[in-house]
Amino acid sequence: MQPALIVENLSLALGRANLVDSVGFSVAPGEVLALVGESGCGKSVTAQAIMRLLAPALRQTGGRVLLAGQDITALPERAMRALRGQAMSMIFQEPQAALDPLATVGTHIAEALRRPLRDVRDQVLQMLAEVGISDPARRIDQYPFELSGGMCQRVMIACALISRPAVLLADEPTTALDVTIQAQILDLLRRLAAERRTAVVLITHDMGVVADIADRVAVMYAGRIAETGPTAQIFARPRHPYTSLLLASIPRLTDAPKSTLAVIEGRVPTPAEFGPGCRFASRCPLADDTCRAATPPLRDMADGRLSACFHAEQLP
Amino acid sequence: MIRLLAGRLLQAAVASFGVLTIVFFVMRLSGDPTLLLVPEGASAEQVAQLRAALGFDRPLVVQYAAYLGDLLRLDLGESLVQRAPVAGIVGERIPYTLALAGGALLVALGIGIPAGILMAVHRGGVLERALAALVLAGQSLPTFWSGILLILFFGVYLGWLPTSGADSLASLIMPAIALGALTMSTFARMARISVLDELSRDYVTAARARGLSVWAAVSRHVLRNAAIPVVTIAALEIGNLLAGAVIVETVFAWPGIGQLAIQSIQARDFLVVQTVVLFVSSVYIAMNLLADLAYAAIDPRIRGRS
Amino acid sequence: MRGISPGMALILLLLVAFIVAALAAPWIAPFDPLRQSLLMRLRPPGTTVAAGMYLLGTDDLGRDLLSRVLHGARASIAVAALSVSISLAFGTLLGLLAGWFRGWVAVAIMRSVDTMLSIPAILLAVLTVAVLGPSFLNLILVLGLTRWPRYTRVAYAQTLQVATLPYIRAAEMAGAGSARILWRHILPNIAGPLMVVATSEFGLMILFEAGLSFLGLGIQPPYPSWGSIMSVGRQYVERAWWLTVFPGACLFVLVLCVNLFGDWLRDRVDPRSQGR
Amino acid sequence: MLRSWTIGLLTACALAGPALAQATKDTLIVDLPGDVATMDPHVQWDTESYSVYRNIFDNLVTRDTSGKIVPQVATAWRYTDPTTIVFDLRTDITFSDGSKLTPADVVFSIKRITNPAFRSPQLSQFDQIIAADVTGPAQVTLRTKSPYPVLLAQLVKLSIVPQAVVEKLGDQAFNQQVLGSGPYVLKSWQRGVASTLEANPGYWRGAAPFKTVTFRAVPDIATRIADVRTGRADITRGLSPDDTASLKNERNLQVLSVATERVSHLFLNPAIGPTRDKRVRQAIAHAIDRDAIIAALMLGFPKRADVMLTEAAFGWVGDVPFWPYDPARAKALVKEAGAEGAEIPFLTSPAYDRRVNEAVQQMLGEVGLKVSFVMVDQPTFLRRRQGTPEEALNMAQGRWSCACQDADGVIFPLFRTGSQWAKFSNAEFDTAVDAARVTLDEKERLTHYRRAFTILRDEVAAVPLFQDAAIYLARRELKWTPTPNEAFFVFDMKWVP
Amino acid sequence: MTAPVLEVTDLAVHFPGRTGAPVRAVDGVSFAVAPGETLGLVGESGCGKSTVSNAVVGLVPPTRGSLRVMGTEMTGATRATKHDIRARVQMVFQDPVTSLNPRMSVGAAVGEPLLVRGLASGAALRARVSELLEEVGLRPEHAQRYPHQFSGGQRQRIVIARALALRPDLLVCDEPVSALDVSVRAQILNLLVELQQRRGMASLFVSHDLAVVRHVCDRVAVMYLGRLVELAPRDALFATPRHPYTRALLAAVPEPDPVAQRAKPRVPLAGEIPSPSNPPPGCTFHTRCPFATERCRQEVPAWRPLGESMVACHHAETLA
Repeated sequence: MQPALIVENLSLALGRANLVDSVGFSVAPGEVLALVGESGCGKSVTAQAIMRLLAPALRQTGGRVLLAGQDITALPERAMRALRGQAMSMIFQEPQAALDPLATVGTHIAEALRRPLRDVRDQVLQMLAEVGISDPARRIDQYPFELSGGMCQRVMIACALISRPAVLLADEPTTALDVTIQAQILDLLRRLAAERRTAVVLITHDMGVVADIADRVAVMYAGRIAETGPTAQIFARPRHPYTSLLLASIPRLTDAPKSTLAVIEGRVPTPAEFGPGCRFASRCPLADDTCRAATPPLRDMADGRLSACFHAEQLP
Repeated sequence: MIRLLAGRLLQAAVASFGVLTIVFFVMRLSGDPTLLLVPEGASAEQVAQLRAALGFDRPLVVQYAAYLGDLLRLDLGESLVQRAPVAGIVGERIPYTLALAGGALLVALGIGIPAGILMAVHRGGVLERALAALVLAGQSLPTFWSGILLILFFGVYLGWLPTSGADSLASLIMPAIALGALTMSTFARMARISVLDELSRDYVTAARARGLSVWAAVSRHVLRNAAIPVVTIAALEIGNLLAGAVIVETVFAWPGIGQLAIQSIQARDFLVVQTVVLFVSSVYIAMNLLADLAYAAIDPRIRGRS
Repeated sequence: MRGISPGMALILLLLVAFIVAALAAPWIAPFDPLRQSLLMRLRPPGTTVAAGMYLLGTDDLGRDLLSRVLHGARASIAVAALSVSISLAFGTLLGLLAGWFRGWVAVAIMRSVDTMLSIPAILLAVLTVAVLGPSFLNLILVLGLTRWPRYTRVAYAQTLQVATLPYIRAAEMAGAGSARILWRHILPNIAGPLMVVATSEFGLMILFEAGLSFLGLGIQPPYPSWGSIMSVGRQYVERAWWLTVFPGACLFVLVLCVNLFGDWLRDRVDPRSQGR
Repeated sequence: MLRSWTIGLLTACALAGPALAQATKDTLIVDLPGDVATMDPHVQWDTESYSVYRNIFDNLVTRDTSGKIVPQVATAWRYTDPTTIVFDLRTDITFSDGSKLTPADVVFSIKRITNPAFRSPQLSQFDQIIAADVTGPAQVTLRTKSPYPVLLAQLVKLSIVPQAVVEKLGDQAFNQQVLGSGPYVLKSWQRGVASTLEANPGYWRGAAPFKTVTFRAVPDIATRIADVRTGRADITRGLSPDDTASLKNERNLQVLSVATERVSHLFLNPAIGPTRDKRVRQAIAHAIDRDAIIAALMLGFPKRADVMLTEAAFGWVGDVPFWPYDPARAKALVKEAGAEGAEIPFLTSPAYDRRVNEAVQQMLGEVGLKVSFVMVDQPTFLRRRQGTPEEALNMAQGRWSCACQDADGVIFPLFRTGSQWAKFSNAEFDTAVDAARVTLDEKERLTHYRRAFTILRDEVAAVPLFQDAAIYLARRELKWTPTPNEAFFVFDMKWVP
Repeated sequence: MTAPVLEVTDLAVHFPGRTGAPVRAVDGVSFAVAPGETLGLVGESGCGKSTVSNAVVGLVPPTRGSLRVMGTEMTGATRATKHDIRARVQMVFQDPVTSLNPRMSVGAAVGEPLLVRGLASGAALRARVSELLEEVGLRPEHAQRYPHQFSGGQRQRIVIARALALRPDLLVCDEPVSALDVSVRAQILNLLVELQQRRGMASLFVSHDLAVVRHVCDRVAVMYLGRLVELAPRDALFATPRHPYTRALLAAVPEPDPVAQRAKPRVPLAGEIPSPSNPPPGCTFHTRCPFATERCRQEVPAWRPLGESMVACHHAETLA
């Protein structure tokens, strides 16, 4: 089946700093791909680059984006506008901030349909019901400040999905929410993506969320993909030292309490500190001179996974 | 909403009372007008006689109490110099002042706000720099100089506009531009800041992710949100436009209350000065109240509060 | 972040040049700015006499305009800088107190701010100058004491905001008293927005002094300020254009630079901290 | 109130139309520096108000262009004793409402202005009059406290108002709708903006030269000049000599000037500080190059003055020359007095010519005296100048006018011991001016004044600088000869094609 | 048993609400922290856990109830007493960016408690600051630098060093790791566990993250809408949660293990948290509780012992 979205060798720069370097992945209809990494790893700007909504200071220096097989990298802005919210949509981390405080729920959703609210009221009400908002007839005329965070995120999802896009980019959609609400939203996303055959790129830093919902995972570190592969395999047997350490550093409900957690020493290099070699080399227990000198390519690990580590085979 | 208004009115009353008191005492500290009124050769007795007749020989506190008493009876008193009711003297100037302030506001809003929005949307571009230089120029020249240059150029050399006075719409143009130029740059800078502020918010990105163009996002979402701080500044500025126009009114012979106030200060015509200041501060306070109401109209969060 | 564009560099350079010129005026001015020569009145720029050249011409009492403009920079900048310092210090102090103690302190202070703001600044200045007389010191006092509410508003809003931050709570728990918290913890962190207000006020004060000069209440003769040179020169706009054009250009460029600098500064301190 | 706002707004906004000035030659538009304070001639008498209401009223007597006191409402007058004077009045004068001007109106006018309850600021000019009575069908008789030689000069400024109208309207309303017997009738008065007068068709001295006259309030001189240049106004006043330099060549304009009855002078305070020493005062007199100030700064417009009075006033003497310009002598005197580098505080206000002050400062600096200015606004200036010697400081500029054109109105208040202006005290001077005050004989008075001026010169109580010039700018076609008393008597103007 | 470091009895904190009704942020909470013990306080946003921690350190005044630190009553104490007690209780905040004054050097920040209380100055102060920095894994020369020169994890270490300066008896940690990245989080958790063990200091650990709480705490209290619903030793709570809310919370935590996570029964809690200015009658959890009965809607459940736990649920027995 043709992937709904393909990103190839995407590179982004801020001034001279190489913020995102040759990032590539693809998502099939109905599939959830988790783009996971710590803050500053470039996962959010990647999503913005796909939508072509980069801040003016950022610029795309290479690569292309294919939406349903069509290269949209060079599309004029007008054509991009036609795609945004129609063929591909996006939801955000802070649902309350992502809604205009002075516009009603209905206005937002109708805007995604590009029609006045009075023309599409029924359709909007139906969508609100579908994203699990009780009493849609009342909620449709309310303002964001009258809704809870969870409800705002449901409204955002309604906005994003009402035009039945092929691709949904979800940028940390549950980070700002409480765990019980997070569970609700994740369930909702999973259900709608499956029903509507929407390809979802889920950007998150939470390995728990990834384990819960993602079909496949792409782990990012300092602007590059560290490894990609099916969720179960990544968690069971990481093929990159970063993934491995990351998983080991998370306290789990099954660990021994007060045990010493694995630690990734040091800190993420800033774009100004990026050297010629592997960007994880400075913190990696396996790093040697090769790692510091050359950029490890993404290699096929034969089990449907790719890893950007010279020493992938040495991992247990 | 009602409670908010009531609270504001109470604050306004306190502020007005403060204004009255400050102006009353500062004016009295500056001496009384008796010597200005008498002929130069008047003797000490003659001066004292007139001073007593005008009531300036009483203790300050007594004069203050008398003034407050008159005010409570809504009696603004009679001008010492013009021998006419102060209400009329100030009242006759108010239409001119409002016309000038209105014209200046039109200039300031009409140019300043669009310029500010353009500057924000084109941040870092050539257009922003050009507009910045333009709007800041308005705030970088002393009016008494730019005013006479305007008069000489448009009035004398080109002969397009009347050189002075307040007898036609044409004569409003130059003073309104000269006065509006100052406020224009304030508006432009404020509009730029608040639009920039709003543009950096998530809902703008979200709106663009729904397929809105930058301008559509600005016009549908940003402007209303950005209007709130601009409304505040506009309300503050109107007070300045009313009586801060002293120099513009002097240069263009525009008979507004600013000119009246300065002349009355120089003539120590106390009641006129006090009434002008009272009027200006009332308008200022009223404008702030209006701004509060405007927020409520714009912002459902405030409207929702009881 | 720390980068300074070439345009900004030029502006900063000009600002420094103005300050240096003002400070060095007694040494770099070619003539005594007060020395009259009734026979050399209103000579155009470039007029040469035995003592040297009147590079910018002479004024209506035959004094060298260049020297007067240089000394005028001193007066104009000093008035603006000193009056801004006074109102900045006074306004900030009141704003800090109102924002920190809240309650009736805030009510009292913020109501006086309302009162002061509702009297047009120019009228208040003219009134106070009428009482005190227009000396250099009084001018600074009057400007300083009528403009403080602007700083108080900003300082108050900022203090309210900063006071809720955890590091203030940490200082409280450390046992620091109000004075220490205000001075060491709050003031340094609200200084940015206050400096933005101060820069725009600086430009305004230069114009304000000029306006008062026009009304006869500015820096007093024979000492020059840009405003007083211009308000005299205004009478000669057509006959001796240099009298207004040179000080006017200086004033324009300085105020423009200060304002551009202020805008730049404003963009660097959090824009969200403004006007709310 | 609301209605007047609306009307004002309409006038301000809606009357977009051609400038009024060039309409017809039936009109005259005058730009004055300010608006009329009161139309009621018995209240304010500032130059602006006087310029306007002067055209609406007739006075008991007036001055011709040469300054001589001549009949107007009165046809003749005679002293019956040194304190009683009888006036015969014209009987053919009517007010503009058609009623006759009667002796009762004259008496009413005098009583009105001298009534303390009326609080007229002009009271002190008329308070020597203790009685006014109708003594015949066309006759009134005035009595003064003591022999009062300046009475006629003061009466030049007394406008005759219609008793019936004033009593009917009340003072406040009369001020709004004044009515007199003069050549013009008040048509409209927009406070702060303009007042418009219309010719009085039945004026007893003949037809007025313009159908309508508009006086506009334009505070800024640069703007007033622009108005006349563009024809928006026909005449304006208050130019400085420098203003005329670039206007003299304009073909459509003319600069008119006249020496006024004001003497610009420097007051010296003999009661305090370094100026207590007569040698320092003399040094100041010698140090000031009055001719240079007049020629270079004032472009020759004013006339040098040697005594504190102008030729236009009674009491002027031409044979008391002032100390000549002699900086060497001045330096020597300063040295002799041990006052080198002495600080001389100089009180001034924006009303006085800054350039003259600064020139004086430099001239005194050259002989070793350091002048420092103390600038205050005009009300404060007047208060301090009339206050204690310490408040009045060592020096100040003055431009005195009593508008009575008599030495008594000038040097008596300025220098007579006991006057609040005087910081100077000289018994011999006091005797001379006191005597002149109560003598009706002109020759005798002149002798007293010659004595007084000689004392003032010798004691250097003041440095007379020059007789001020009043400078007007008018359209070329306007014919008018300005008078020393700075009056704007429109009746004397006319258009010449 | 030794006297508790902190004893909270029937604590209530109400704030004035916009609409008139007070916001009952904390409404009758009782617990104690024993010396050397770490008590976890978990709950979702708005449940009042942060208000409890702020009340404990004296940043918000209690509306009702008692707070005893080392046996001394805090509510109604004199200024001087409060000043002294405050030295015994220090706090670590959630956001390492805003918990340090950006215009103050690290050394000045860490040394401030000692300086203003007159406990050290000059060279002694510098030495003490160096010691504290080393104790939290920083270098003494870091004292000269300013907060912006540090990463989030390092800043949190500085905040901890400052909190330790007065050698407090109780350390209140309000969400100390939730603003940190995953890999840094482990470093800070290790540091906190290490400090507990080395110093034997008691702490109150406030967090919304059950896995983190389980990792560092000895006992755990669960809050919902201003009240405690369960308080139990760590292992008991995680093994046999007695309150339906505790159970739901545990179920909602996504495990970073796809196999385990996907095998979990999915019983997401329906609905939203009610407003604390208008809490439901009876058991405040009844609006979302799958086991709620009529009794729950009427009657406030008592705070009672059950096995090793304290619980506030009418049906706690039937759940197990």
